[in-house]
Amino acid sequence: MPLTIEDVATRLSTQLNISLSLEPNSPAPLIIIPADLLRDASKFLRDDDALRFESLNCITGVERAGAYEIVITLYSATIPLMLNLKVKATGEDPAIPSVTDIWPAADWHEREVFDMFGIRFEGHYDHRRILCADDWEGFPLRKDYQPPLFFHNIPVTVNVPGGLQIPLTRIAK
Amino acid sequence: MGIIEGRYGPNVVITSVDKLFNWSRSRSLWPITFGLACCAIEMMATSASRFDLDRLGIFFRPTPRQSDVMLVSGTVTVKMAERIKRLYEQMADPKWVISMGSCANSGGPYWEYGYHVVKGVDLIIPVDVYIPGCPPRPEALIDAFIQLQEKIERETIAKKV
Amino acid sequence: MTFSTAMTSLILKSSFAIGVVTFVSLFVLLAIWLERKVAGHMQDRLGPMETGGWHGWSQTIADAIKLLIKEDIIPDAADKPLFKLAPYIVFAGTMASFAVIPFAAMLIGADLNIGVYYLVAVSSLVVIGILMAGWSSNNKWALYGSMRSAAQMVSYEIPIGLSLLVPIMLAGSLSMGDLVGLQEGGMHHWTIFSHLPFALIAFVIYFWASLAETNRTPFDLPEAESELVAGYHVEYSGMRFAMFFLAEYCNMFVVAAVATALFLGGWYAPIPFLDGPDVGANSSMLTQILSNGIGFFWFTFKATMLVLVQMWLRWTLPRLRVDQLMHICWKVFLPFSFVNVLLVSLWIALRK
Amino acid sequence: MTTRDVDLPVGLTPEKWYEAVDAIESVHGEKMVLQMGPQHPATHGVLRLELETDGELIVKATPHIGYLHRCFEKVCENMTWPQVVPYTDRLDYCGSMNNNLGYVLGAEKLFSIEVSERVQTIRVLVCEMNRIASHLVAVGTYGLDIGAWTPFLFLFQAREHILDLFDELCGGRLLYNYIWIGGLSHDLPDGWLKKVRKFIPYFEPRIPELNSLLSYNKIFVERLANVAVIPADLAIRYGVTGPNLRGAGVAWDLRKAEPYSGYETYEFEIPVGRGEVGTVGDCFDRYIVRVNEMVQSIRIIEQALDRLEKMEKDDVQAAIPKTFAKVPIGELYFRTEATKGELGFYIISDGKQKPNRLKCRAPSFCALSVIPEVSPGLLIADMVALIGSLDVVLGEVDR
Repeated sequence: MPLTIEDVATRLSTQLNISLSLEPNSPAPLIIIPADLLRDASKFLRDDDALRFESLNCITGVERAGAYEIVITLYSATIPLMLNLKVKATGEDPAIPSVTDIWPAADWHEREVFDMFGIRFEGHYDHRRILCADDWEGFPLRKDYQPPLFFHNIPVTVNVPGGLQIPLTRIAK
Repeated sequence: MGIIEGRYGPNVVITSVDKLFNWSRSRSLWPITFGLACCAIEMMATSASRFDLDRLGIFFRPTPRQSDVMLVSGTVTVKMAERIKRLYEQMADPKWVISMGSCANSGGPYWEYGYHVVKGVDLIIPVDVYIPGCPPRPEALIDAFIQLQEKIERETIAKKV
Repeated sequence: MTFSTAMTSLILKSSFAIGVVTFVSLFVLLAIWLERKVAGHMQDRLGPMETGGWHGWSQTIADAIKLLIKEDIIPDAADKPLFKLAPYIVFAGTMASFAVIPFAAMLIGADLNIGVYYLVAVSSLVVIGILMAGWSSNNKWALYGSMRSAAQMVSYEIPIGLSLLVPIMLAGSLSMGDLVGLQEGGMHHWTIFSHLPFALIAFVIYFWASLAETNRTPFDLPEAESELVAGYHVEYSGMRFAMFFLAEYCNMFVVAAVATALFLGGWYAPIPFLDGPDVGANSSMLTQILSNGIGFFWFTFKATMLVLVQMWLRWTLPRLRVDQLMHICWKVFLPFSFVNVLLVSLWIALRK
Repeated sequence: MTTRDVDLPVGLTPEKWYEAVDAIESVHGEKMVLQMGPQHPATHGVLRLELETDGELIVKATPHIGYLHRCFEKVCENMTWPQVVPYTDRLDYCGSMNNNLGYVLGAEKLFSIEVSERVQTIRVLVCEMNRIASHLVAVGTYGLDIGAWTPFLFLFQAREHILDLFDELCGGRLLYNYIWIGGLSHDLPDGWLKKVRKFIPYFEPRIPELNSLLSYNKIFVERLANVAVIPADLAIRYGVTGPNLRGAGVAWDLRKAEPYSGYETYEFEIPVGRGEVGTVGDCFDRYIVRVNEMVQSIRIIEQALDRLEKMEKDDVQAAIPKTFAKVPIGELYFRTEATKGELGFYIISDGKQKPNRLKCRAPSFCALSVIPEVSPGLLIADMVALIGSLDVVLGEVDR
């Protein structure tokens, strides 16, 4: 009888000595982990002999009602089970501890989440933008994001709210 | 061509030289090996056996210094824009640009919400031929080359009147 | 020597030189077109078809004119004198080799008594030119290309020299004319077949090493497109690039011509019956022209066939890596060549 | 940082590495920083690598991506559910059908939509054909990277036949927008299955031809054997999936492990790297896995054809929802085996017409992140072999 997500949650809560909540609002349930316990939880999930969540598949940044959270998708081929961990970041300058040293795969995913949402990953060894240009301003996937009108003199936004249109000066031969 | 360009009217020598120059330039368009996105795969397919761009004397050179045509095959992002401009400037005159596909023409499907996409490569460099399509078919690319050849054949070194 | 004979000889020599340059240019035009056609047909396509009507025969002419009238870019950061000089040196080094190529019995620019030695010497000029090009471009890819090229050409000159030593030892002469002259009388007199297996081994080593010398696949590392973009000529445009291009194809012909002269019977036909008429001291002008013309045909035919083999290999084989290239040179070709030379000398000594 | 401090690639013993470093340091080699790309013939698009080299030896490699960042995720938040499908095409533009399928199946699971068996079978058929087309590009351009021109053109010739079939099916040669949420954009044209049937005997001899021309060519093998070894544990730690993971000897294929769209009913094998010519997980293994996968795809295509020929024609658009104005709320991570590996979509629906969030977990993105780990100690030519063997498509790396 393979372990279910509920079993994993129970084990995790005994290990971390807290009560964990499952978010049921989904076809695939999520375990919500407090940010400060993420590293302990991650190490336990990876190293526990019965669990062995050795591969990190994906880190998704999410903005929900102005608050930022990430979803870490893990997979254990031992059970086999796919597990989604939800970690909420709070405050003006959202930050979450990095799990790059636990799963090296997290490296680029974390950089991407930072690039898109501005969630900092504390302890990441190479914390820079990954997709957008290095001197890009703002975090594009935030819901209230307004792209710059020009970037290095290249028009980027064509439709500004309010019906304004940026004229595009095309270079004629 | 600075010495004779634009100094003489369209006399018999100039027009004959024009003919020779334009013939050689239009028959030997070497594009730069430079793929950006989806269209690059169609560009490869066009240079492959079935469509065979080599028939028209077109073969790809890896360095901008030795190429005549820049095929902008795909979405141009603002991060890439400066590189494209630099590549264009590295090419030796005379040089031409073919904008392949909707993305390079205008930003294509990323026109409205693509905050990182340049809305047409002609905001950065001048374009000679535009090919519509997402991605354009190889036939369209070949047609673009033929159009470019026709355009080159109309060029002259004579004085503009 | 009287003044008039000196003049005649000068005129003859200079017209020969002009003839060679014309021949080389024509050959290169043909070879590039041929290369594209061969590649095309090997790859299930046609190659140039549209330019100039019949099978795109004037494709290379269009390319050449276009390159000549293209802007000549000299990068700002380049070492300008060296940058300008490099293509000429490469070109001169290649063209100088033609002086001793024996196209026919009387069609030798200068039948030097140290012909082969001269050839090996001038072909080293090319390395210097390539090094200059790579260094002066002030481009990292060009630098890599030229360094690879220098390492490669310097290394491969040793097996080339050693394998050329075999026909030289067998003939006992360094003069191109003598070397070919000894192979008269049908295929079984050609060095490659008359001294089996030594000359055959020497020929194979020479041919492979010459591919490296001319930077052709599988040894095209100095200009490896997928690794070094375009290698040492990455910054060259227009005419200067055309000269590199020209030199590359000339070089292909030179190595093929040397192989033909030293191993494949030079201007002699495979069967004596197909040779031109014998030329004596008092033969008529017509006989001489006929004889040399037929010799010239056989020589270029054989050399072109070898060039075709080079093309065939290029479009078939992948490229080696630097360390494998060096491995093949120093650990395979070199010992084989040495042993080969040793055996040949033993054989010559025993035969006496 | 000195040369000694770099993380050693697995497969390279410290003694061997130090020996090499000593040899280099004895001539006081200075490091040179080399920018490879974004315009470079071997970077398969617009990847940029910052190589710190000592001579031809790479000490450190840092990939820089984002030169093709097309804001996929932002665009999707502004598109309705069905409108997202064409954008998924443009992720991995070599394997568009598989991207369609990944997103569509995720959305169908979220909305609890069931499609008919025939639609499922057609999806499997077109995805496997697309997998072959994608692998042909991968294998062909890989030959090009190593310096062999001709195989590339031969393989593209074969690929054209698949594209012709797709062209007839949905009007697109490269990007299809064929698989829709709840169905397909078009039913099969009359006589199309017969044409696919005819394609199989044309294509099957191409594989031995490829093997004799390229795969087992001595030079090619020498170039790839023991180069840039990615062992299984490293691959798993870095989230490398698909043919790259199978090349490391792990028989992991989501079509078997978590079957979707009826893949559990097909008979096929998972080709794995066996270290045929060198170490398990070297460039050659990653290459040959792709070649062998094409053979398996042919098997699946044959089985799908057998079933489709027996099936009654039905409405392929029957299950498409009339409206997407109100959809179930929820979020899930759904993954499929795309041509490059595990293609995952994290889909969040808040019940509206447009997705609240759509995250794409691109296989090439993860495969590329392994480069800094394996590249120290490689030559520049090996680096080209490594990038080619990972078969990255920058469209989905940068999204």
